[in-house]
Amino acid sequence: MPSDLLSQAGIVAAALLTLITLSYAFGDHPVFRIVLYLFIGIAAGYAGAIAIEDVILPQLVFPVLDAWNGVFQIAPADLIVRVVLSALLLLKLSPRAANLGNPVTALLAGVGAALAIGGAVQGTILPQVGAAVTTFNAAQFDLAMQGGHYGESIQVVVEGTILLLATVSTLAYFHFGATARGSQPPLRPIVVDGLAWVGSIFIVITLATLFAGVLLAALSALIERLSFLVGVANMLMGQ
Amino acid sequence: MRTGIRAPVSTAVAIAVGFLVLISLLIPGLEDLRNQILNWAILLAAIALLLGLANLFQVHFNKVRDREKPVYSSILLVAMLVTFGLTLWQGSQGDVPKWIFNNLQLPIETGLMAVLAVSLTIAAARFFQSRSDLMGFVFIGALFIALLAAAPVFGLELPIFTQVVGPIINSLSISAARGLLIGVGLGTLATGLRILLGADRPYGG
Amino acid sequence: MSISPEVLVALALFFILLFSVWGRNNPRRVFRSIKAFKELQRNIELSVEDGSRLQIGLGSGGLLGPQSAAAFAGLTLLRQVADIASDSDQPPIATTGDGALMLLAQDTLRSTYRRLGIREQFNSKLGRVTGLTPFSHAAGALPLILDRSVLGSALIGSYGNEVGLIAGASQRANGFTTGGSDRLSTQAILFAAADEPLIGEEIYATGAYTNAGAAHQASLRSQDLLRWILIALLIITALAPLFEGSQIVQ
Amino acid sequence: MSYQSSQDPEDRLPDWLKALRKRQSEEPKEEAKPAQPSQPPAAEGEDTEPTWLREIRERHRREQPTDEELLAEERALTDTQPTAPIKPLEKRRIETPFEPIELEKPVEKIPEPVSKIPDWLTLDEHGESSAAEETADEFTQPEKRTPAFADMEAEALSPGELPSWLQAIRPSETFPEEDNRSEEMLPSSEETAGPLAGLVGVLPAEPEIVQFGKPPVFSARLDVTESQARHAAAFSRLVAAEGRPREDLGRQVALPTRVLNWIISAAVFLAVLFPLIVQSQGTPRPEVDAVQFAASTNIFNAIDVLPPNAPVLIAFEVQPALYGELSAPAAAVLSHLLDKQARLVFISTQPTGPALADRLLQEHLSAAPSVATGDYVNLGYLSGGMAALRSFTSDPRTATLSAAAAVQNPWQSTSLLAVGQLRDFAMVFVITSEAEDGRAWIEQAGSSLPQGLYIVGSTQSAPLLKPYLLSDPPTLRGLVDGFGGATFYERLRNTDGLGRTYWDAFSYGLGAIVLLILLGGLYSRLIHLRPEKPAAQTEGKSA
Repeated sequence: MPSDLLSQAGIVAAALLTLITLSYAFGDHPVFRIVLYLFIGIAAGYAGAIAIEDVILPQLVFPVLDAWNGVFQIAPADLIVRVVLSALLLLKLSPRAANLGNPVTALLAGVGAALAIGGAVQGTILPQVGAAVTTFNAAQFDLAMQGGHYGESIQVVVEGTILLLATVSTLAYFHFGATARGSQPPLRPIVVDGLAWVGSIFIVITLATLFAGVLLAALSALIERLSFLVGVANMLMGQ
Repeated sequence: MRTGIRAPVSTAVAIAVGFLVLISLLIPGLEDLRNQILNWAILLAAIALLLGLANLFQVHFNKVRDREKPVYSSILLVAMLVTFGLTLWQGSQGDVPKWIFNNLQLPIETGLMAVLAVSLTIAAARFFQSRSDLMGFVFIGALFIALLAAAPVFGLELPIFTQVVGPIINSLSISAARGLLIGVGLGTLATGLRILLGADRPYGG
Repeated sequence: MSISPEVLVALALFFILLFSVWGRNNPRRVFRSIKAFKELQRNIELSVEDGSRLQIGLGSGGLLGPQSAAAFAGLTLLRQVADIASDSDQPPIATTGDGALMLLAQDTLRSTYRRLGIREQFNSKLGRVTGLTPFSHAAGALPLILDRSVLGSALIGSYGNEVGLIAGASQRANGFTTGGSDRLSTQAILFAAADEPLIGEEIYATGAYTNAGAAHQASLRSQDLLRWILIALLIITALAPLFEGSQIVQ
Repeated sequence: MSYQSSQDPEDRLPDWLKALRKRQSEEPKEEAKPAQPSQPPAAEGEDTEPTWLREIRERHRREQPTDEELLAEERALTDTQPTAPIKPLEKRRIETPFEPIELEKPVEKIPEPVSKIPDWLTLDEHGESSAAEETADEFTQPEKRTPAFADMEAEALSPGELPSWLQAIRPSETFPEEDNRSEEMLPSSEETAGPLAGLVGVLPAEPEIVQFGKPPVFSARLDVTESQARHAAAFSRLVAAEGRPREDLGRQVALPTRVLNWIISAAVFLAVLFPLIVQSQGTPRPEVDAVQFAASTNIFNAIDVLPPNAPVLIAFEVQPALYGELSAPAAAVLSHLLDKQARLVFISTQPTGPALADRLLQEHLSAAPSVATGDYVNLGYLSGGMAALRSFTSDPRTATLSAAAAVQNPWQSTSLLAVGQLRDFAMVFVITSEAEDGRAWIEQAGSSLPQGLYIVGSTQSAPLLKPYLLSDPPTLRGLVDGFGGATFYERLRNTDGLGRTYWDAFSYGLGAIVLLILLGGLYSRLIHLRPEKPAAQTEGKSA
């Protein structure tokens, strides 16, 4: 059956490509390069087609075709802006007319900057500062105080202080301002420097934890790929 | 023919659009306008992606033409055109694009991720070559704890790591990550504002 | 105690404008040393001297989200490096995995070349996409590094795990890598695998550390001031429940 | 708003669409999907349209929001907005950037040379004049120069010799003009646009260390002008020669390093391969009461009490690179959901997400009846990033979905009939490889979900997602991450799955990595220990 044949060909192709890709761990070679370029081409072609299918056709081409026939899916002014902006952006293809597209890339940069600011403030800074309320386990502290377990309440305070110190010193580590000292390296205020030193330890610990996460994710990918190869080898030998 | 658009136009567009979107994000009432601008931006980003495709094509077409490693570049071009054409024709959920994605793209991409396991191990193993100070020791020490806390090693369970030291390291890193994230947020805020102030003009202004 | 988004933005804006005027001529007010920038400068010099090429990677994060800021920092670096090295035998090359970023990289290079009066030397190949997805972008950058077409790579943009491939290739080819990202896990990879990593918010300081203009330095100072405001806020917010709690107890 | 495509005449289509249509009619695609009742009658213009185009159109038509829907979207989008007005400061400030900035004076186009003389030759004078007129440049003031750039000034470093015939036709009188330009004409560090317009000078950033030197403007300009020809000659060579490997033997990687890398690779591969080949299952799985997996237990408990036919939304935010890792925990959790007869609804903000979700179901869960019969909904790809996600979480029905979902109107399916809001889903899962995607969902959807959100994540995303488990009120209710999470989950369910298959390889691979890092570190410390190095690097990268 052709579909069976196709799926078997797929498995063999996938196994071969996996094998070649993994061989890069032992060194670069021309066959790996071929696979690399194949990958870049496929990924780009797929991404380009999805951009057309999902965005450009429904957002630009179809509305324009319909407008041509007198049916307006979207407001004419909006449509005109879309067409003009798109046309200006396409001028970037021409070396001589590329500058005409600058206002459009400027628009993208403006939108990008605004989204960055909005995301940073509403998505990162304020939620993270807000999350600091959980640094000290207030409920446990209250219970300990009410029950007269002062040792336990001190433990809550100590734990919270360490966690708060981790956040604060990490933030302080990045303080950039310093005072010039002639030919000596610039110096930050001593308090900032001390806090920054503590912060650097926390930062390194964090980076190590995150690095371990990535390493384990990569190891998992390796296991999945090798398991696939073992499976294919078993299948081929079984036949 | 003069083809240059004066910088003030681009700068004005970036600033005006940027502030409009920012204000619409911060105060209610301008959602329609924001959505309108975002729709344009999404469309323009998609067209920019096609220009990226054209750039990739041009670079490699030139390499083929100039006989500069033409085999590699022609493989890229053929793969790109075939995938592009078939995906456009059948849709991304079509049988052939799915086959290409599942059997060609995915194995290579997950394979590259798998290679990272080796690359990162090598990087960590060579870490002391470039950094043998206190921070180097702290990094390798914390890395060991985090790794040993993840699973049994060679089939052996190490409860001291999985249940005691690991959680402590995790909890510390969560708090420090918060500091890092706030810092990244501050940097992002300042960088975005520089664009909105027209002090940075990466669009050629 | 809390701070609203618009107040935070307004404060940042105000501080940037304030520091653009106030204290900008004080020669004693400088910034702490960051080794990555020193090494980057050394490598730019090296590339100009021996006619080799530098790669400025802008990542594949795109523009429509918070990740755009990292790419803007990369574009600032591109402009500064192009200013210095465009005159060299092998001008810097900007690589990215996003179409819109490619256009901005080309615009940046084009305007720099025009300003230097060498606009004829601009070529759109100098600002290019090497692939249109994160991993294929990194895959496209590999041959540049493995073939030693570039002396070093400065990766300043929104990168994911794929940065490990680039840094790994650089290690194999004995090339120089520096860089940072807005993502923490990427920073962790670069911390271990790059020659000189930029961690946390250091990538956003690229402009100030490469003399990109008064606004960059002013914005770094405003970042510092906001930092301490947030630290104060953080401590108060974190401690408040304890005091509220003890008041309830009393 | 009315929408009719019936008047789409064939002849008005662009050529490429016509061509596509023609090919499409020659190779008719299998008509798999019945027409939806909500669709307008098929028009004659559409008959000749390619299936894929028509599908996209149909989807698009269905997605035209009614006025009511638009109003709803408007309401939805305001819900998270703060109410305080913005300070007028910004508005005042943004007026200044519109100061006239003359970047480029109109320049008559130089006619294309008819001879073989390159373009730049004719542009030499042109470039000169426009350069002199550029006043908006951002050059900083002349700065201390690094030795490298001093060298650059020297003619000795000129990358390309100017051929004599080029010298002859070169307009030499431009140089004195350049020299005679006044200081004011030259670019300075002055900000020329934006509220900072008019500010001159920069703060010195650590003078002795960070001097990103640009060549002094005056001489650089002169240099540049002279070098135009030289560089242009060199330029075609250098751009073309980019693919040529640098002949730099001094930078070749040392053989011992390569051997060491080879050994490390072989050790990792063998450590992983051995348990896979012998199919060993000797490594103990995590105990069911393991504290570090409490968040996974939460997911198990929540699914276990799920009534049959409950709609469950699954955001499949998986990058292809991490599909391999996520397939294990995702399969463990999804198989539990399928056993509980949950109605699965998939969506993704990644272009490749829908394809990966389908693959996971077909590859690992095809035994489940609803997967075998295709009784699940794939809403497809949600384009537009964060903005689109916000719109979807506010009002799922009005969100614009990809063409892939055009196959059928998903909102008419039995799984989704009862779903109007996000909170109508019995559970919302995010299967994510990146912490950022998980965070985006938590921030956008967390507040609108009283029942909270559940995440199946990659090992690398877990450290950054765990804080949300502790937040108050908890926005994240449960987390299963990586092979460890998968193995634990299978233990809870008393089943064997991918986690069990991979667990030994994971343990041995991990052991090998730990050992190699240790040995590598010792090797670096003991064998390659150079006494002078630590002293020079006490500041380290991290400091």
